[in-house]
Amino acid sequence: MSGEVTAEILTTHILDLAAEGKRLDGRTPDEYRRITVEPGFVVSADGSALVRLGDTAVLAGIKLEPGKPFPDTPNAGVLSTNAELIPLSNPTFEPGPPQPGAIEVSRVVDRAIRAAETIDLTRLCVTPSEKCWTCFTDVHVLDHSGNLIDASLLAAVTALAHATVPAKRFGIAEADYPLEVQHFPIECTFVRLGDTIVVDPTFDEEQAAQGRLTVATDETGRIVAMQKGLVGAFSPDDVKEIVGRAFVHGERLRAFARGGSA
Amino acid sequence: MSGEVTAEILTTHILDLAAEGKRLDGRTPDEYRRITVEPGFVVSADGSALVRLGDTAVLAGIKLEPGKPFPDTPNAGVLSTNAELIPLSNPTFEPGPPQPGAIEVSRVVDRAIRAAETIDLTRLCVTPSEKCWTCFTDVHVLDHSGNLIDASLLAAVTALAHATVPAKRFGIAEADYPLEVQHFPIECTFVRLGDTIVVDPTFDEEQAAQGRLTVATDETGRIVAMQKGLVGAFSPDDVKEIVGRAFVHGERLRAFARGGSA
Amino acid sequence: MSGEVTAEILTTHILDLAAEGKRLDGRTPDEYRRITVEPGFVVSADGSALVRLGDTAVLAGIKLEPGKPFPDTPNAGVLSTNAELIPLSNPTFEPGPPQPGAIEVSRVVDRAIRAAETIDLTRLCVTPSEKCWTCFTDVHVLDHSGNLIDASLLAAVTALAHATVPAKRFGIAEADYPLEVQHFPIECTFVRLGDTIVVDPTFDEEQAAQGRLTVATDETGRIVAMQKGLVGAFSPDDVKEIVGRAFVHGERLRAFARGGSA
Amino acid sequence: MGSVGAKEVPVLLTPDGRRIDGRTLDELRPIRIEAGALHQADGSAFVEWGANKVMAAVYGPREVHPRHLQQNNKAVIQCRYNMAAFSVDERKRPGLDRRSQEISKVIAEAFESVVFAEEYPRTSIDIYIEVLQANAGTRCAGLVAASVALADAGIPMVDLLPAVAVGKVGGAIALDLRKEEDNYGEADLPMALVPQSGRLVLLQMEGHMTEEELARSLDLGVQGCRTIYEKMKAALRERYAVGPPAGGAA
Amino acid sequence: MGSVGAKEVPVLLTPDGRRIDGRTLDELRPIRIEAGALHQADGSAFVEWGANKVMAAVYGPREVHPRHLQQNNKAVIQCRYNMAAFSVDERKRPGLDRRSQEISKVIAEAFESVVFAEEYPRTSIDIYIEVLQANAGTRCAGLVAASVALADAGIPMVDLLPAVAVGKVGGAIALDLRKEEDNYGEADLPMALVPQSGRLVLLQMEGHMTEEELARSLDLGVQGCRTIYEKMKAALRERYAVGPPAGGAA
Amino acid sequence: MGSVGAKEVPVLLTPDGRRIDGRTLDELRPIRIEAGALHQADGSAFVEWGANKVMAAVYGPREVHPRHLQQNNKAVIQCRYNMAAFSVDERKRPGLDRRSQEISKVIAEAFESVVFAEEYPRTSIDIYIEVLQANAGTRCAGLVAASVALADAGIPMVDLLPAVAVGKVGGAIALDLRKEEDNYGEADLPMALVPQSGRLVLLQMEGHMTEEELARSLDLGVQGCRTIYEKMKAALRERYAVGPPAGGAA
Repeated sequence: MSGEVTAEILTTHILDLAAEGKRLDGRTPDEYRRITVEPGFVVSADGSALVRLGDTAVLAGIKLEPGKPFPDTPNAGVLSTNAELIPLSNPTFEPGPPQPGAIEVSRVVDRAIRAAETIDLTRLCVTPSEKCWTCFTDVHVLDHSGNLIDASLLAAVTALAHATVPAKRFGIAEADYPLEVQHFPIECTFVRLGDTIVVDPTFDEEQAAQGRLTVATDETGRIVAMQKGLVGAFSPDDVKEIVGRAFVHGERLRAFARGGSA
Repeated sequence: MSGEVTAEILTTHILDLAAEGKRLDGRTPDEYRRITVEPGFVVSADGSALVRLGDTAVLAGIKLEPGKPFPDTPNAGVLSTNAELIPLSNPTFEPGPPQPGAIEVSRVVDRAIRAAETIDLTRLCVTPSEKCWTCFTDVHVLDHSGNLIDASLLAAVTALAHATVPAKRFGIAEADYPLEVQHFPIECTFVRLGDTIVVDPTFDEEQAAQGRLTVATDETGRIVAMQKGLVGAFSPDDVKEIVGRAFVHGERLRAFARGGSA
Repeated sequence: MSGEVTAEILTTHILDLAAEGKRLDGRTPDEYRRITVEPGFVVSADGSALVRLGDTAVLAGIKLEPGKPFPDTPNAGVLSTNAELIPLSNPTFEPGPPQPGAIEVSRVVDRAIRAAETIDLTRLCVTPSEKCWTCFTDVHVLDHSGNLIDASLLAAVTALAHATVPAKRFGIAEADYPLEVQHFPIECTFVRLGDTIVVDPTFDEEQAAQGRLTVATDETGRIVAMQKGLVGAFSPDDVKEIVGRAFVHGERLRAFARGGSA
Repeated sequence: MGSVGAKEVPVLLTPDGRRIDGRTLDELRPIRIEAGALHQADGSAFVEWGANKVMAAVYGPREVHPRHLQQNNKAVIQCRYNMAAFSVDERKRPGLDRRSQEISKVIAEAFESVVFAEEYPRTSIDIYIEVLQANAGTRCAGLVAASVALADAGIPMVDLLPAVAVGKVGGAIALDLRKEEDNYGEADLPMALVPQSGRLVLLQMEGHMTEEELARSLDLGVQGCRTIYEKMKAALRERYAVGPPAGGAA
Repeated sequence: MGSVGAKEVPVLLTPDGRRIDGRTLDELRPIRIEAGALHQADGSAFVEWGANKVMAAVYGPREVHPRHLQQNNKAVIQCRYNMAAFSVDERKRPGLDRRSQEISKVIAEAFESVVFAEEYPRTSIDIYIEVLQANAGTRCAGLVAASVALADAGIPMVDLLPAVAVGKVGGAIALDLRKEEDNYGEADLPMALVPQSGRLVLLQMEGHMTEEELARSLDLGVQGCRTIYEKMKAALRERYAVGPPAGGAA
Repeated sequence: MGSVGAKEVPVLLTPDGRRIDGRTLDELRPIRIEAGALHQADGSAFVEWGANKVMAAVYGPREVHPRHLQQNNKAVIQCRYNMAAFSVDERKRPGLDRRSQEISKVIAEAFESVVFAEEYPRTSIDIYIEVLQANAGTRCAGLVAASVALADAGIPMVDLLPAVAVGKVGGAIALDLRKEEDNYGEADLPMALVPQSGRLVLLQMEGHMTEEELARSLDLGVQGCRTIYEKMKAALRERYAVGPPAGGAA
């Protein structure tokens, strides 16, 4: 009960600040929190990256295993993306089957990776129709302080970009070799707070938001995925403005995925 | 609470009427509601039928897929019947795993189809011990106003009778061909309302019922399945009377399954 | 509520008695309840045993089926142990997925069977890397009056010791033959009641216990598994004392597993 | 029920009307009923019937789980029929399959028809049936065991519920099928009777028979139920004669 | 969206700007909306849109299940979008996969944006969408059906929610993709519009387009939504003209 | 524990008593403990121990979920030990397997033995342990992390719970096994100590040892726990010296 009241007061305060173009943590509406990216955080994975977006922390790990191509794509490997919003990361998460929120993150991240053709799947084919690599991307959210989608895709793409195909371990080739990424999709998420649209929302800003919009772009200037979420609405003009801002931020975030470090 | 009271009053009223041989919707105890049958309702299915029994609506769809024969029946195809009592169809159904009611409908429908040898399973064998057709019958209840079993089996048998084996699509034969049905089982369901036994109960009559009995017959004069359900009891003489009535109604309903239209 | 009060009074009484070296059922701290073992109780199983430990009753059944060796152990068969704490056996068990208590029993029993090398798994290999026997041990708890672990392992080992490999039924050999057991692990469980450590706790003693310790030994003088459970603690000296007592009891219980009868 | 492509059928009926195990058409398999076979349950029974071994336990009236099933005007009767993994020839995966769930439902409904549930509003009466060794007729054996367990638990009922299956085997109507008869026979018809009223509270059928055969099957089944009824009463008399929990499935 | 290694792509666009089914780039498939198609639901609608067949039902405001989802200051809006096993070419296993769960979530959020939920505190408004036959655009067809079903149930809303997908096909921006266009096209962009405010409450995109193409797509989609809006209103007018439940998905 | 048919065993012990990584038999792997590594949790800790990386978070005392687990006289202590899919050589399917559930249970019981749960009736104290990178001894690393996280959350306890595994490797009793030693060794014996009382609240064993070896193992383990205890206290001192959330698993 008192929790609800506190939340309402906080929401009002966030909206009041936004009306003046201000935010609780002092950022401008078009400013991301501090970003750090640490590839190779987990050596048991074939690729990994720990991404921090302010107080949000997300760990992505890649595992490649031999598998069988799908019948309708005999010359292609298989991608599988999964995000776990484990209860360690936030007081609102419960143990149990994946909640709609976790499923949405998984699918929005997966959609950007696929649509951008991040990985050339034909390179993951070993023997057409018989053997291929299955590439599992598991995103483990450790600290959920808002904007999981951007952090998760950034961690996933960084981990893919630094991953190794364990061909030697599985007796498929003489040596392991880099997985190689051909495109770098980046997702940028915005929320509406009254008439102000802010980028990279915190957890509290997401609670106060009147609509969320995520736009994925790649380095060739294409929009590769979008997802409107939460209760609320955007005008077509809002969408166009957000897309423009997403291209600018995307360019900057992409450097983290490529280079790794902050 | 008030819902319970309303239900009790309705039950009393139904029982009072039944004592005089009357029913809430004006039918006699031995009268079915209006039946319509529409085969081919869903073109994405290999066979389908929409059945209406008064306000009850049930849709059955058939899908055939190549599979492997069971080791103990190497020369036979495989049948799989599933009924979904989706929450769209009635206020009492909850989302989640199949409830006992849905499982009972599935199994009673499945039992009649099998025992009547509706399909000659040897015709679904492609290569003994290696390849056969698996025939999935999915029953989707859209509007549950009582007597799901009769509507579901009628929809399933009609859909089977009008189904096509997609042999060309799966590269197993030069052309698709009709599935063919060798027997037409029909289930007729009765409930006891005091000393009166009525056929084709509505949802409200099922709530008021003191026992339910379903009898499946085929066109050769055989009884092929029976199921007593709900709380309540039938004397052996009741059962014999019901079986006689089931043969009469079965004959009439079978015409819908064969011909299709109303 | 009153149930909780009763439980508290019972716990106090059990602890008071224990302080004087006494137990509710008249046993000394180092005394097992009456044991009976009935091998071959279930003829549909390839091996079975009904074990009673006072009012506790546990039934173990073995089933062997042809399967495939694990890639990393191409010359070995596969063991699978499962304990079901079915709601029939105790008022506190609910239907549903296995509870942590059931999983613990399964795993502690499984660990003793494996670590003792009870079965020579290479004898369960039919064709290396291709075909082997999978040996399922299912433990069905019928009456839970305490100390499930000891009863479950005793039932499982007795059932294994009296099991037959159904080689003829599966067309793998001309005749069935005995499974053969090469070691006989026995688990002995103790609980702390104040400063007294008692063996073979009843259900009520487990509720009152301040720590539980299970020690598995085999006939060669090895300790093969241990498991501390429940809330409570043991000093290293407690553990050493318990291990000594477990060897003594283990020797006596092993005779039941070998011989079968009481 | 004679599956397609099955191997050769054994001789189920000799020319002089004897069955595969020497029984006549109207003869039951041996049945042994032990009331009070368990210690934790409020009521229990163990039934050995031919090569079936079935244990039943009853808990309640007690609090309802899950809570939202609670009824204000009567006890809820819940039943869980389960088969042990090793109870059948081919190992069964643990857990309730669809068949077990259907049987649980019809057994619960059968008992709801005879238990005075309105005497215990807001409670649950939980019936657990475990099939330890199966050889056709397990739902009937489970009903018989559960019925005795309910009586052992002191749950007030209109009457005990004897049960038996009738079948069609080699063209003849036969009482109490065993496994080979069930596998290769033409029909199976399990039923449970309220002896007092002569009415059936459980009735299922699978296979094929004519109207006339069904009529004869019903009569044969009712007669079989009455025989079993006497054995159930005898088991309960013995239980009360002995006194405290006997304990001993074996 | 053009999967790797897929078979040869059909011609999706003729030189004179006609699509595979003869439509122009800004032309909708035929759409038929029937309000009140079911009897049990508090509100319902059946939509046939091209080769899609979608049924929607609304129950509520009613008690919340499971209870812990209840909100003190407003109704909870729950949505379950489900595809029948036989609605697609390759049989779909019954039950909600991850795609269905994601669609259920975004549709629920779209309706939460327009329903006056605070009028019914502590209740649930449950929206069920069943796709019976699928041919691209099912989430939009589901939204349209659910929206009409909500109106049929008398749930107060800011406005109806017309929805449509725009896509990129053979290099061109096209309205309301059908299956072949969706499978072999370059992008798919479903959206739902609040006609009153001109704002979008559902928007997703997959594939690839430029910024300029996206702008054109949004405009084309808004225009398509406005056409569908008229058909939705007509269906509701017809429903109220007729009076009592019509009944008839067919 | 030496699986059947496994490949050739590496040399686990040199003639001069050195182990595969150069350690002596009673030497721990390097261990780094960071209290307060997360921002959302009420308490947290990150532990790097050899090649293990383990994160722990504590939430509570807070409302109990699911509600029926609530206890009137004390807090419920719940633990969830989970391994990330990529934490091990062969990818682990997400979700709790039986091993994880057993470990969750024994860890919860260990903490129940030292937390003053009666101070927070009707609440839950929830411990989450995530293994991010595994190299033998993860349950002990998880216990150490969780113990520091509980202290970081201000939960009153009798004492911290240091933990370590002792094993038998190449015939010798050795402290703190790493992966190769665990895979090819003869026994593994994880334990957790209450330093104040000198008693063990967690103790498991798998493999084979004699009674005398077990006695030596217990002594070696207790000694190892006392070393780790000092590092745990140092990590907490550092945390409070620094002040507000440090933030940084890396």
